[in-house]
Amino acid sequence: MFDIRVQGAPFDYGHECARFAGGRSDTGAIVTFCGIVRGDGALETMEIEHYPGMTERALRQIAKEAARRWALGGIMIIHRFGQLVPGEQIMMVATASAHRADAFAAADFLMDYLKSRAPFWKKEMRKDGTSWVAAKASDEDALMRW
Amino acid sequence: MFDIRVQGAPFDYGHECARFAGGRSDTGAIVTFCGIVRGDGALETMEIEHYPGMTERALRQIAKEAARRWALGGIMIIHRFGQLVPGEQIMMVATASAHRADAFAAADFLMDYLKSRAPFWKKEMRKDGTSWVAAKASDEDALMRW
Amino acid sequence: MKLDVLYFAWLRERIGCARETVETEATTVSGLVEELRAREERYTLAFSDLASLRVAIDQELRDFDAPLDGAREIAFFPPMTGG
Amino acid sequence: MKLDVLYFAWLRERIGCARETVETEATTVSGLVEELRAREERYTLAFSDLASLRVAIDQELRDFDAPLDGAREIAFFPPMTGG
Repeated sequence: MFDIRVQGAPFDYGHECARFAGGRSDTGAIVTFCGIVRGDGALETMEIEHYPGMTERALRQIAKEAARRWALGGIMIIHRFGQLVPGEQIMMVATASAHRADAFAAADFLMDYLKSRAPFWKKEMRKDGTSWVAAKASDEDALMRW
Repeated sequence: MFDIRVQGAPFDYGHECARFAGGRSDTGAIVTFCGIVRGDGALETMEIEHYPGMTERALRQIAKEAARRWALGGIMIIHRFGQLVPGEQIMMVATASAHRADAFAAADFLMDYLKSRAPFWKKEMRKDGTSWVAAKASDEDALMRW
Repeated sequence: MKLDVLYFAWLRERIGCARETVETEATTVSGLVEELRAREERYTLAFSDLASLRVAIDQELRDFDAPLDGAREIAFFPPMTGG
Repeated sequence: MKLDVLYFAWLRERIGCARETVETEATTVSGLVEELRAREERYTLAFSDLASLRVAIDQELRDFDAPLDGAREIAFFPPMTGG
């Protein structure tokens, strides 16, 4: 039911989408999300720190909560840590459900919670220096939707 | 900006996801949806009829409306017609945006409009006979969210 | 006025054809439907409940009271079930 | 009581270590923070604004007034920025 991976290595988004959607004739709706390091010319590297142990635990709790709220046939979460450059895929989630509304809501929920409740921190190495990415109030507010 | 395809042939969901997400360092958020023919034991074939000409036009209008409402870096819609069997992929949409909320909302919007405003009709060949799938009131109601 | 009239899904099956050319005096879609209903029983039956049908004029969804002026292609069909 | 105390992100950088063992008399997270603040200026500075920090006890997010009893691993870090 849950496929949760926290890894330094790149993953193949297309391959994971195909694998997740493959062989499902019970759940007609698949939603996937992929997060990519956004470049702006000045960003050289993004470093993602995490809390080994707690990360997996937090992601599993978030997935369990999604599965409690919606009728899902599967949940996948992959999140990388370490050094990434613009254009690289940071993470993805995927949900499968018999109904599209459930698949959409669950993927959106997973992203909102993962963003503010899973122990990852981003540091940007920019041409003009390095800085930790600040959490946005809007990300915290997004949790109140659920 | 728009990649819209109406085709009888199967498509490769994983490959399309990879292609759509590839080479984007401007838009950090990708959302994809894939619809699969749901089997229930009694369904043998699903036949999808469409209105050539109007279908492409309707999908383009829906995509344009999504691009007007949200800041998107790309929209993809693929929809098949003809005979499909349970487990086969019917259609997919994909959206790219700098922000996840826009990518999610746009994909959700595309699906709602495509469902009730693009000229496709599904017919089910079941063990006990054939019947046209009836439109659901909930699908029409879903449009009022937007 | 000559129009191409198209039928889809169960409407196509009930009427027994996918496309026909219709010579009409009607000025609105409703007027055209009245003329079709008057033709033969299969049309009367097929168009018995307009609430369960949709219409497109030149490939754009319209209401049944829409005018026909300048129209070339009218399509009738049940509510869509794509996705 | 002996605790493993972990620091992440800018908190780790300000304090200058990722993990240390702390001998404490504190009964709550706040009490532990008070003891740490009293140690050295780098702790005082790092813990100057608790509103900008989060705490986990044994890998579960908790409040700063949570009791420490039975805890083995306390982690302090800024708000998360995953995804």
